[in-house]
Amino acid sequence: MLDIQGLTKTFYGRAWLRDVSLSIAKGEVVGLIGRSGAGKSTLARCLTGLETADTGTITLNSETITPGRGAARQQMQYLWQDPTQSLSPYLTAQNTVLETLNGFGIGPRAQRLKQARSLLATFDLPQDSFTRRTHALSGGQCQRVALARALAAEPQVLILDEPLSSLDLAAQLSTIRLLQDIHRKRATTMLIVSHDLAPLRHLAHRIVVLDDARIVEDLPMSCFATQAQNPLSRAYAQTLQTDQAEAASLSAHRETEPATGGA
Amino acid sequence: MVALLQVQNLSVGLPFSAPLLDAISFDIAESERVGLVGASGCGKSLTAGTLCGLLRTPLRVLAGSIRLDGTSLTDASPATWRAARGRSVFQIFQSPGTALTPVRRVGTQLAEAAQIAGRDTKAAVSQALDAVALQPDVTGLFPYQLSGGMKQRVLIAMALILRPRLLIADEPTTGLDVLTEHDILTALNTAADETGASVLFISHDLRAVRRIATRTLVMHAGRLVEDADIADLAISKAPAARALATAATALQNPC
Amino acid sequence: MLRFILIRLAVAVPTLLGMSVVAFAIVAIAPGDPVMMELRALGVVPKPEDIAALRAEYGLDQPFLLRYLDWLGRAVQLDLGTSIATGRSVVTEIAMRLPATLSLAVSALIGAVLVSVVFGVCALSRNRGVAACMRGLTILLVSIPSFWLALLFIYLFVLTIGWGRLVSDGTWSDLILPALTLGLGAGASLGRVVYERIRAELSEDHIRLAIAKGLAPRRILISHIAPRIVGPLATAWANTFGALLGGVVIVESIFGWPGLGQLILQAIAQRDFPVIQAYLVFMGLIFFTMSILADIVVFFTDPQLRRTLSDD
Amino acid sequence: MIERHLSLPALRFGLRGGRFGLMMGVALLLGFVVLGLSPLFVDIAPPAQMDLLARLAGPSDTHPLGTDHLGRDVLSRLIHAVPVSLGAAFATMLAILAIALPWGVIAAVAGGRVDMVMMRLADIIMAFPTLVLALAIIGFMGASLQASIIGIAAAWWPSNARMVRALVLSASQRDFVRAAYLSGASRLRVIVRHILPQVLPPLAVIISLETASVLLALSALSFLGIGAQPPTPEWGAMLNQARPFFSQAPHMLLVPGLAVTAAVLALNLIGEGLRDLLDTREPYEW
Amino acid sequence: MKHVSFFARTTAATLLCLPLAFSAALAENALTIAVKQDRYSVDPEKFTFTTRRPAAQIVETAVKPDENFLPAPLLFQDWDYADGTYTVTLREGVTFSDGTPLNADSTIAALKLYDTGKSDFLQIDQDSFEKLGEYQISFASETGSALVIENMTHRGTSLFGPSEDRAANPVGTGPYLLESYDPNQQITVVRNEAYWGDAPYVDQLTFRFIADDNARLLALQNGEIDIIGEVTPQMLLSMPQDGSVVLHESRPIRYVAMMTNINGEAPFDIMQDRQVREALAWAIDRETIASVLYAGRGEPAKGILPGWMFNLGDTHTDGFGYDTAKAADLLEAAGWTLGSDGIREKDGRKLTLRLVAAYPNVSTVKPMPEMLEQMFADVGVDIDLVEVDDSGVYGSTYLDTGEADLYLEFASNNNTDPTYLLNNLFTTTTPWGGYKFFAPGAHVDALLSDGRKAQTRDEVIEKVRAAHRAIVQDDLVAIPILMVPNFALSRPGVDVPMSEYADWIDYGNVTMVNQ
Repeated sequence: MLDIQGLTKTFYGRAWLRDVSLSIAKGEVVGLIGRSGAGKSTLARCLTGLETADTGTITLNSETITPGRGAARQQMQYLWQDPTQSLSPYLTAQNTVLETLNGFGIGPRAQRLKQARSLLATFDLPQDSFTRRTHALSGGQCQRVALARALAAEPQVLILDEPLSSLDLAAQLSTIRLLQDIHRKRATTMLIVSHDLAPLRHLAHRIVVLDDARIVEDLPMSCFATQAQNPLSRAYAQTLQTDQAEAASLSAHRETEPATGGA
Repeated sequence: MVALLQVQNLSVGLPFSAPLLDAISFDIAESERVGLVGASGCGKSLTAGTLCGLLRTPLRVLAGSIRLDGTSLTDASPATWRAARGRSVFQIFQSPGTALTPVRRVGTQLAEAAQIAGRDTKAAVSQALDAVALQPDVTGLFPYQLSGGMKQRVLIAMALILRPRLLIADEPTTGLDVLTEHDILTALNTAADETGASVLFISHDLRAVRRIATRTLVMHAGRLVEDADIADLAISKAPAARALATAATALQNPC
Repeated sequence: MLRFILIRLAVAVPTLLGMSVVAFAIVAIAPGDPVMMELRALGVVPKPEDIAALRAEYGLDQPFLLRYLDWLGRAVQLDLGTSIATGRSVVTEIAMRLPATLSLAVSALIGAVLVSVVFGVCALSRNRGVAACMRGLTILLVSIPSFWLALLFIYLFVLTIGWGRLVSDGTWSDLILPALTLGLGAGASLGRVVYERIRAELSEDHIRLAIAKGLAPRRILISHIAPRIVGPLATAWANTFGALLGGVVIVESIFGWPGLGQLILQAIAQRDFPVIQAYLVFMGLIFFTMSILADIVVFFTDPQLRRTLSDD
Repeated sequence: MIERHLSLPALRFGLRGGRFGLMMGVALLLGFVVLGLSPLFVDIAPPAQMDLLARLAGPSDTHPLGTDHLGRDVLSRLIHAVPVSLGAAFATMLAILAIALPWGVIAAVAGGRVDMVMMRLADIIMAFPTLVLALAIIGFMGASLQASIIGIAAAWWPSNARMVRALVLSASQRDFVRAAYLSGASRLRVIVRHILPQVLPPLAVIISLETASVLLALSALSFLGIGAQPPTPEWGAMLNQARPFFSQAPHMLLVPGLAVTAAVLALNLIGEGLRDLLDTREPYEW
Repeated sequence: MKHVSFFARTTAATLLCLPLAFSAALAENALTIAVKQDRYSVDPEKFTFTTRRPAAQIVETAVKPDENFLPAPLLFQDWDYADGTYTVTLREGVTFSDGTPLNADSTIAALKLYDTGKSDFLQIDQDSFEKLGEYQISFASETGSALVIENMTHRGTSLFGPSEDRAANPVGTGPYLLESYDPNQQITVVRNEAYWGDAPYVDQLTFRFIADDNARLLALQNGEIDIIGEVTPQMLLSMPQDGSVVLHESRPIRYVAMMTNINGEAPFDIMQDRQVREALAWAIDRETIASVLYAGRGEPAKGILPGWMFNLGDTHTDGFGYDTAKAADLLEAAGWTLGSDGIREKDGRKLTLRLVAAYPNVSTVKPMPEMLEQMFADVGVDIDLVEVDDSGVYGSTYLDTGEADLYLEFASNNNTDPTYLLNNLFTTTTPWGGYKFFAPGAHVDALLSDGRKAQTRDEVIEKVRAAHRAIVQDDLVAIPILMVPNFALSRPGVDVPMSEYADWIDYGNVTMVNQ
C-alpha cells in the first residue's frame, strides 16, 4: 500500500538516507531498527513531511503523495518520540483530540467533542484527565493522548518514532499492549522506529535494519533471529537471546506468585 | 565492617511541604554494586543529586543523614562537598550529549579530572581511555565530534581517572541504542573493577540493572519500598517492585 | 580564520552598501536645498546663474541613483563634503573630535566590562542578601538616566568636593567622571547580561559534571563558563559600544568633553546636514567594525562553528 | 523526571525575588497612572501658570514640590508630564511594535528568501548605533517630540523585529507546534493557538524592558533639547530647564530625575520580574 | 589602511594639542574668556563679513565708535565725503604684523577683499578706488550712500593685511597676534609687542568656546575661566548672588522685539490685521519681564533703538503699556471671539500664532518665549512656539519662507550708521532684498533711502526717527518688548571695560586686582 522508492537525503554534508526503498502492505506492521544516526528518524520524518527528501518518490495506494501536504497530512500520522513535547501545553487532552477532528472535519461537528472523549476513554485514560492540560499528565498518559490524536485522524498509515524510549518500563508495556490492541481492532498499517529489537517482537511483522543510511536487512520477524545475515542484524538478534536468558532468571518465581499483573 | 555509604532517614523537598524523598535509608558497602530502580518521577535522580550535593534551590535536605566514607555530609559546607566530590563520590549523568563542556577539548577535561585526583595526567588519561575502548586521539576532539556512546565512555573514563569511592550512574544509557548500551555497561563494569569503587546504578530498566548489580533498591513515589536481590523482585511484598519485574519479564519474553 | 574573515567581509558588503544608501538618503531627501544652504553660508544674495552653477557643481540635476553613486565614489575617498556652519571639510570636523569621543567611549566600555563582571558574578553569590542587593542595584543603575547621574556627579564631585573640572579640554583626568557616568549605567546593563549568561550556563548539564568532579567555583567560572560566554558577551560588548557611541552625546554636552557630541548637537540645531551625514557614516562604520570583531570572537570561541566554517 | 514537576511556575511562586520586583514595578506604574489621572479628580494648578514672584521657591504648602525658574508649580508640571513622558514612550513602543511584530512574524513564518531579505534590511538599520541613528533622523527632521519619537522608533524596530522573529521561530520549531499542524490544525490556528501563547510571555518581557530603554532615550533627547520642546511639561525637558539652577533650586533637578528613574525602574522591574517568573531554569549551586 | 593612518594622525594631532591647554594658565597676566561658539574662520574661500569678526583682537577697523556713536579715527586718520566720493587720510606709522606698512596700496587691497569674500556689506564701488598719495585714498559708494564710513565701525569690516593663508596666519595691525587656534576648543592671542598704539594691559587672551550656557557659568564659578562674554538671561537668573560672580553692563542697547509677518500667506496671514498686532503689543507685561529677566537691568521698550543713541530721544514713539482689557477689545473688534477652550476664533479658525524664538538663538532670550506664551494665552491667543538655536535655521526655515507669524529677536544696531538696523531689516532695498515679510512698504523704504543719502547728520537722524516710528508704532511691524544692556560676567576682581557693541569690548584692557 505504502511504497517508498529511492529516497535520498543529505544535509550538513552527510548522507542520512541513501537510495532507500521500502514497501509496506496494508495492515502490516514494520519495525525499523538501527543504531542512532543510522537514518531511522530521518526516514520517518521524510514520510510525514517534517523533512523533505532530496530525491525519491512516495506513493500511497498507487498515488504519488507529498508528505505533510494535502490529503497525505491526514492519511499518514506521526507519533513523536517524546509525547510530553509533542502535546501543546495550552490545550486540554480532549481539546487536543478535538483539534484534529475539527482540522480534518471528521464526524458531524456537534458530535466531535463526544467523539474525542470516547476515543480517549478507549485508550484507558481516566475521565478526569480529559479536561486537564497535558503537562499535568504522566509520560504514559501523554503517549495515549498523542496516540488518540493520531488515530482520531483515521490515518491509513501510522508512523511511530521511538514510541517507547522516553517511557518507563510500565508505560512501555502498556503502550505496547495498546498498540497491539489498536492493530487488532483497526488493522492500522504501522511503521515503528526503534533502537531496540526487543519490544518489536510484540508488534512487528517485519523488521527492517538500517545501517549508515542504507537498508541492510529486511526479514519477517518470525525468522529474523535465525536468518539475519548482516553483522548488525546478528548483533540485534544476539541481544534477543541474552534477554531471554536473563528474563528466565527474573521469571523463575512467576509460578509461585501469580496474578499480580502489569501496571 | 562499616558501610561506605550510609543513608539514614533521608528526606528531601521544599520547606513546609510534603517531602519529595521520604525517609530513605540504605547502605552501600565497599565495592558493592547496587541498582536503584523505579518508575519515572519516583525520586531516583533526586536521590542521586542529594548524594552528590547537587540539589538545586529551593530544594534541600529536610531530615536524615548521609555518611560517606566516614564523613558526614549532612549539612556539609560547600567546601566539604567540594572535597568529597570527585574523590569520594562521582556521578555520571543521563543525557551524555550535554554533559561535557562543549568548548573544551575532551583531553583537557580529562586532564582536569586527573589534576583533581592528583594523578599523573598523561598516564592516567591514556590508561582510562584504553580501559573504555576509546582511541587516544579523542583527547584532541571537541565533544560535538563524538557520538553519544563515546561521550558516555569519556565520562566513564573520567570516573576511572578520578577513582571515586562511590560512583553513581544516573540512567547512563537513556537515549542510547541498545547496542551502544551494551558497550557502556561493559565499560562501567570495567571501571568498577579497576577502581574498586562502589556503584549505585540508577535506571528504570531492570534489564540494564541486571548487567551491573544484583542487589536492587526499588523506589516508588519518593519512598524506598524494596531492597532485595533482583531475582526476588517478582515475589516482593511491594507492589511497585512486583510491577517492575512483571513488566520487564513481559517485555523481554516473546509473547 | 582567514576564510572566515573573508566570508564575514563578503557578507558585510551588501550591509555596508545598504548603510551608505541610508546615510546618503538622509541628506538627499532632507528638507532644504543644499545650494541655498551653501549660499546662505556665504552670506550672499544668489543670482539665478549662481544657483544653476552650484546645482551643477553638486550634481543636483542628476537622478538619485547617479547622485548616490557619485556620492559613494567621493565617500570612499573620505570626501563627505563641507560643513555648512564652519566651512571646514566635515571629515576634518569629525576627525578633530573623534579621538575624544572614542577615548571616552572606549574607557567607558572598559569600565562597563569591569563593572558588569562584578555585578554579574556578585548577583550569583550564594549569599542571598548580597545577591539580592546586587540585582537590585543593577536594575536601579540601569534605570537611572545617564544625564541625571551626570548632574548628580557634578554636584557631588565637582561642586561639593571639588574634584574635576567642568570644562574639559580632553585631558585624561577630565575623562574620569564622564567615563564613570557612562560606565556605571552601561556596566549595569551588561551586568544583567553577564548574570543571565552565567545563570544559563549554571543550569547546563556540563556545569553539573564540573561540579560533580569537585571543581572549585572559580575554576568552573574560568575554565567552563567563561569560554562559553565570551562569544555572546563579545556581541554584547559590541552592542554596548554602539550604545555608548550614542550615549556619549549626552554626557559630553554635560561635562563639556570636546567630542562629537557637541558637534552633532550643534549640527542638529544648525541643520548642518553634511555633518549629520558624516557623523552617521563614521559612527556606523565604527560600530560595524566592532560588530565584526565581536563576530570574530564568537567564531574563535565556538569550536563547532570554527570547524563547520573552515570545512565547508 | 522529577525536575519536570519542579519547574511548574506555580511551585516557585513566592520563592524568588522576581515576584517582589514585579509587584513593586506594577505598584510604581500604577502610581504613575494614578498620578497622571489625578488632574481629573484633584484641583491642580495649570502646568504653564507662572507666578513670577515665587520663582525657584522650595517646597511649601502652596507648592508641595516648589516652583521652577518661572514660578510654575513643579508638582503640577511633574503630573502633567506623566501622560507626555510615559505616553510618548508607549506611543514609541507601539510604533516599534507596529513595524517589528509583522516584520518578525512574516519573516519567521515565510522563511527562505523573504526571511533573508527582510532580515538583511533590518541588519542595515541595526548596523548603526541606535541613538546615533535617532540623532541623525532628528537632525533631518528638526528637533521636536514627534521627531524624536520617529527617530527612536526607526532606530529601535529592527532589533525588536529580530527578537520577534527569533521568538516565533523557536516557538514554531517546538514539536507540539509541528505536531498540531500535522494532526490537522490550520496554519492560522497553529499561529494563534500554538505559537502566539508561547511568544506572548517573553514578548511581554521584551516590551517592558524595551519601553524602559525607549523612555530613557526619549527623556535623554528632551534633556538635550532636541526632544520635547518647552513649555511642554516633559521630565527630560524639565531637567534641561532645571540645569542652570541646580545649585539654587535642587528640587527642580531632583523631582523630574526621580520621576524618570522611577518610571524606568518600574518598567525594568516588571520586565525582570516577568522574566524571572518565566524562567524555568534551575541553576546548580557550586 | 587609509583609515588606520587617518585615525593615527588625528589622534597624534589631538595629543599634540593637549599641552596648549595648559599654556594659558602659565602665562603671566593672562585672561580666559568663555564664548559660546567658535566663529573664527578659516577657509580663505569663505572669508566673509561674519567670519572676520572673531579676529577682532588681531585686526582693526578703519574707524571706531566713540561715546556718542560717531565714528572716531583709528586706522583712518581723517575722512571727507563730498559729491559721492570719500577722501581718506590714513594714519601714518602703522604696520601690519608681517611688516607691511599700512599705506594707500595695502589699504585699498584690504578693502577690496570684500568682493573676493563675496560680501557686499559696505557697497563700495570696487572700480572707484584711487591712490591719491602714499597715505591718501579715495573711493565712492555704489548706492550713493553717505554712511559708508559709519558702517566701517562694524568689526566685520576689519582690514586684513596681505597673507596667503588668512586662517592660519591672519595679518593685522591689532594689539594681539594669533598664538594658537584649536578649532572648536579655543583660540589664544598674545600681545603684539610692535603694536602702534597703546599697549594693552593683558599679555595673553584665551577665548574658550563653550557651547553650553550652563557650563560657561559653572566653569566661571569653578574658577576655570575669568570672564563670560556671552551672557544669557538663564545665566543671569541662576547666577549666584553671593558676590562670587560679578556682573558688568553697558547702557541698554539691545532690543528684544517681535517682528510680525504682515505679508504672509495663509495660514500665516493673521498678523496682516493691525488690530491683532496692537492687541499683542498691549498684552505683554513688560514690567514683569524686565524685573525677572536680564537681572532686572532691562527696560520696557518703546522702540527698537534706544533713545540715547544718536540723540534719537524717546518722544517720537509712544509705546504700548500692559492692558489686557484693551488687548481683548482690540481682538474682539478684529472679529476674534473667545471660544469655549479659552482660545479665540474667527470663522471657525483658531487664533493660533506660530512664534519663532529667537534670533540669533533662543538662549539669548530664554525663558521669555514661555512667558510670552502665557501672557498671550491670557487674552485668548494660542501660541505655537518654535525654538531655534541657530540663526541660519531661523533664517532659512522660517524667515525666508514666511512660515511663522511672529519672530522674536534679540539684536542691536551695532555700528555707528543710524540707518543700519532699520535699513537692513525693514526695507526691500538692501542687496539681499530685505526681509520682505515684515517690511512695511515703500514709505519706509523711501525714508531710509533718503536718510542714507542725506548730507547732514541732523537730516539723517530726522529720517531715522520717522522710519522708527512707522516701524514700531504706526505700522507696528516690530512689537518692542525690552531694551537690554550688553553683559559680561566675571570673577571678582576683574574689571571689564564694557561697550554697547559687544564686538568692541576691549578685553585687552581688562584690569585685574588679584590675579
